[in-house]
Amino acid sequence: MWFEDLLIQIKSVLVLNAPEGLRPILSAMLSATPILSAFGGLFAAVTLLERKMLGRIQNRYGPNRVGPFGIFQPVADGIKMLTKEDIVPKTADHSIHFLAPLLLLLTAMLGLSVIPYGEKLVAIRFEAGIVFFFAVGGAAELAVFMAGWASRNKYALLGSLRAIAQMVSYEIPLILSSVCVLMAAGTLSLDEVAKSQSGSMLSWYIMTPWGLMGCVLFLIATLAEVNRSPFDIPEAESELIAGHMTEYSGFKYAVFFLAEFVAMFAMCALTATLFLGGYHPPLPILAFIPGPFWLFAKLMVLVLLFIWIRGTMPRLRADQLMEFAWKFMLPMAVINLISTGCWIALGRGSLGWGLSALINLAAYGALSRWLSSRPNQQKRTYRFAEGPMHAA
Amino acid sequence: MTTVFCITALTTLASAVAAMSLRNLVHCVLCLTVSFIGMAMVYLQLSSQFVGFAQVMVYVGAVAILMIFALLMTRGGQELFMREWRPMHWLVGGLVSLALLAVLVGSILQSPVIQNTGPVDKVERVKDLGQSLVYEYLLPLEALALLLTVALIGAALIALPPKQYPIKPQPRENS
Amino acid sequence: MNSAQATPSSDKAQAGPMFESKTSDQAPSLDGTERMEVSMGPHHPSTHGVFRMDVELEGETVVKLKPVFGYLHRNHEKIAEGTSYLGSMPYTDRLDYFNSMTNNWAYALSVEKLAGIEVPERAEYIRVITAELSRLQNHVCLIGFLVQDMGALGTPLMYAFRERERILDLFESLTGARMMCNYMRFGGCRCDVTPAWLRQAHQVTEAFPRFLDEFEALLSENEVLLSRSQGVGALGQDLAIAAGVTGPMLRATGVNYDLRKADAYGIYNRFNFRVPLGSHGDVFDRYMIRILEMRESIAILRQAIRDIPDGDYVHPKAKLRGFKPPMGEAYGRIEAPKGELGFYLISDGSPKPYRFKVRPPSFINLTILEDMCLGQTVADAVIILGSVDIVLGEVDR
Amino acid sequence: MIGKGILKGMMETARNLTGSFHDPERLTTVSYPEEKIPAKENARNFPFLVYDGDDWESGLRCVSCQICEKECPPQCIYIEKDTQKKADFLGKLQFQPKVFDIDVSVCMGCQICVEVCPFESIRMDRDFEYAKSDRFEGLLLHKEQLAKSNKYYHQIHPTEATETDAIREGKRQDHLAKERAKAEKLAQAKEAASKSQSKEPNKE
Repeated sequence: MWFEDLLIQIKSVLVLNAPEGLRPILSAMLSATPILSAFGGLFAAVTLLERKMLGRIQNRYGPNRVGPFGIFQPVADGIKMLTKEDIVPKTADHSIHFLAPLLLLLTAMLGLSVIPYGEKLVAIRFEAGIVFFFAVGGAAELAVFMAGWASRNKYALLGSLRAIAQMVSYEIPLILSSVCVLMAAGTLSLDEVAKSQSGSMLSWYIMTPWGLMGCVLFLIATLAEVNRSPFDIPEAESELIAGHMTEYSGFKYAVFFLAEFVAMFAMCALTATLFLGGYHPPLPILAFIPGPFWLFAKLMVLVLLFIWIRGTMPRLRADQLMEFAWKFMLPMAVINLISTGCWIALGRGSLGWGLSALINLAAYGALSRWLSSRPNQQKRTYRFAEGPMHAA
Repeated sequence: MTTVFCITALTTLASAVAAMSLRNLVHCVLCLTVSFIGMAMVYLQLSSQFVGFAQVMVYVGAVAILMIFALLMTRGGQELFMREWRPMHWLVGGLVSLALLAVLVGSILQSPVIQNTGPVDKVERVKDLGQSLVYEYLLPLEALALLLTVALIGAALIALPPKQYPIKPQPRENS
Repeated sequence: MNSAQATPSSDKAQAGPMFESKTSDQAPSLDGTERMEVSMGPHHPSTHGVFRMDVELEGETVVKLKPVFGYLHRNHEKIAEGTSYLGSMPYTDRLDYFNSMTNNWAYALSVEKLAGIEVPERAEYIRVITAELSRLQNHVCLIGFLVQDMGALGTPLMYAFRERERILDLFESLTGARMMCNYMRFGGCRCDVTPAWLRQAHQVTEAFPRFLDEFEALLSENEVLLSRSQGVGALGQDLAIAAGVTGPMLRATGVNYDLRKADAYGIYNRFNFRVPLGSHGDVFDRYMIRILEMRESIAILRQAIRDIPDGDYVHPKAKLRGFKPPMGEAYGRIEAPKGELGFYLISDGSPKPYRFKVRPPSFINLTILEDMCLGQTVADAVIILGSVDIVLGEVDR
Repeated sequence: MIGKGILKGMMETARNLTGSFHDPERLTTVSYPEEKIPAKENARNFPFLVYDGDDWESGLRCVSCQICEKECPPQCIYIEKDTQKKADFLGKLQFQPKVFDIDVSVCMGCQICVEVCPFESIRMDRDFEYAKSDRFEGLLLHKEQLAKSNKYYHQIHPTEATETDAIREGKRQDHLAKERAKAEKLAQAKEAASKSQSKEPNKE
């Protein structure tokens, strides 16, 4: 509490000392600056962390040349990106080529504005906050398309079309799996959702069967939405070089990178808010540590999970990705809605808990059985040659 | 309030005009998207958050993308087919747009909103919206849902792959 | 700069369609979509070197694929005809630079056939040990590259390289070089193995199964890998035999053909090992056959290291300088990790071969790339190419 | 159950992630310029010329027989004979190379020159840090850069160098024995001659 009050005090002092006409703008800027700078710093830290952790997963050191343990690597990267030549293909559509990374970054950053960082720390308190979040997230598809189309490159165009198809398909399970939380919380406002999970860890939604399933589905859809492995098909480097970013260089490329990471942070923050209790500490005793810390801690856990997944998995094929969205994610999300409904209808008690778990388990079992009976999921046995060789 | 409204309205109108007159069809779609966003801003200024966001989500996130896909999948995304002057086209087009305008103006004039000239003071609640959808307008909602489901099934049917992809190895040229 | 622009489309800033229809002479496809030509390579991240695939796509489906190679051609055969028999030995290292040991062996074998040189028993054992070690590192790296092509960000590849490193260390401490070993000589090997080296080789061999288990835990059951590789790039037995495909690619289709058994060159008939066979001939079978082959290689290595006798490591009368085989011809072939590697030599009695011909397994296995890729997507074409196991040094020679 | 294989794989990467911190078997990387893997004794890279003693010019073992030049597959060795002969370690008069160049940008380190050299004078170095800014002159090594002492040879390849020394010692012994035999023969012949003519004291 004290931390949030302190921030609010500082802001009000600053705003009240400003001339009348500037106050709204100053207030908005004072809300936006800490968020943007915090996530900007986090971006730098996570690029390093990702490379370090991937290195360790692959039994390497990762970057360790710039500064002690390579901690100045992001700075070096930034300088490199800034000083690189900005190459725009001659045939490219220059204005759109220029606007695309900016639009992408804008949509990614707008999503951060509705996340509750503390009980009183919400940049914009929308009643339909989550709808806002998904609405601006939807605009990212347009930016990706602009990038791919304006580059006038086949790989870029293919990559952007794949990206759009993937984002549109996974938005459905993404939204559906978040709807179960909205049903339980009875609101579309994210700070209300966070508030409804106050108390200890046990009151987080992930502690319910539907919440767990919803969280898993949401995370998988998030991976697809932010083009992370194993759904990084739009940027599949073994097929499409770098997808829609193929023709970008220098700072614009860095902006794409930044936008991708910020989108990932935003999605992770949303996951934390929806399923992991947002800014609430896992135990009430720990409430003396301010809320933003908890939110960022949960966000980091999810980011580390993403990096871990990235270090493990091969990439799906585009059609298999769609298949997975429509044949597993969507039915599972819909069943999860039913199971949430049962949980709510049965008074949110242990009975509802059991029934919900049962429904989810049965559905998961049936779906995975069906999926693993497909011809490309077979467990094969191999024979060893007996008898004479094939004649040469 | 009024300056903000003027800016949004001007942007919306300008981009709408651009959407009709630009030569590059992809540019047209992008301008159309800007005007969609402008419309959403107008909704927001009318204190109707949910509708505004839904507008962005549906029109920017889905409709614009749909148009882009349609554009790219058909041939000649760049070609201009109104180079020639075709009076019949203009006549029919003008008639249709006049009729549409008449319908819109008529319905606006009849609606009770027109009496309410002052600024909107009642903040729309998402809950109210949901309740009115489920209680008051249940039948249209269900009909709409059915329509969309049919559309979805139809789309899936169209997209079903043919039983066997008819590709045969073509005769090699060099061997 | 980018190969996507390799097709000479006269894109003006505003006018002109983005994708010119290059196939207007062909009948329009069934669903009326336009075909697109993409030139993948030679500077494409997934082509394993300077190799190009001119792919014609319908949507994402490959309808035509033309492999283009020769970017790394360096006249290997002609150079060999201009240099002494011994002088070609280091050049064979550079054919399939993953397996210089087996390349050396195949060349040495054909020269020994040509000149009728006996190989001492100990040298045969050393040859088997080094060849099977290079089979291990070739297969494990190939799988790493294959999964890398599927998009696994190099993690399996790094593990593969970690293990390969141990084998390369062995090669280095034996021959002095890690990859370009230049180790075999006509009638034996260049230098003897020490007991310490054999102990180290034994350690590496014994540690390998554990690594393979870990590797398989990472990959073999991964649903993503299964769905990417099962049923992809299937190759039929008849086509495989007709095209002269050899090695794991052929055995993945179920054809029982392994030169180690069929020819029993060297002393392979002394070892007890099995030949794994697939039944689908798809990418997953090729992956699994290689895993199983590695396990059999470990069995061979164990027996060879246990049984290696004392004796000469090279035939005492083998000549280094002034080597002149009698007139005649010979074809020596071995089961290299990638397939049948053969050297065909004609001698006119001079110190230089009159004709020197290589039968490179990766080149011949590559010829049926189009047949495997038709009807698959681009992403599949990439991993099918990866599963063929090519090294451009050998393809282009 | 779908997802089981993926979880198994993730456990595997987690094991490697933690293992890279405590298990030297897993973290095999070294930070190269500061930390180097000790070179293998047999490691070879480019050839060098061995000289005995302290003075490289007089101790050079090479007698410019040009066998390596002929046998080198990529033909990266260039030798010019000197016009004057010098005594080698056996006391025989031999030519020394006036020019001995190896173009290491062409050399592929195959070791064939070492194998064919009858005078144990060319051997493989294991220094690999040859990066130069001038790829033509900088990578063309001359006699003075190639000449390295036998001590250095012992340092990098102790076993092989000892073997080489033994061979040379054997050669010297052979030579001495031959000389002695020759001298004896000569002496005998002389003795026989002197027996028949007159008696003169034997001179060695």
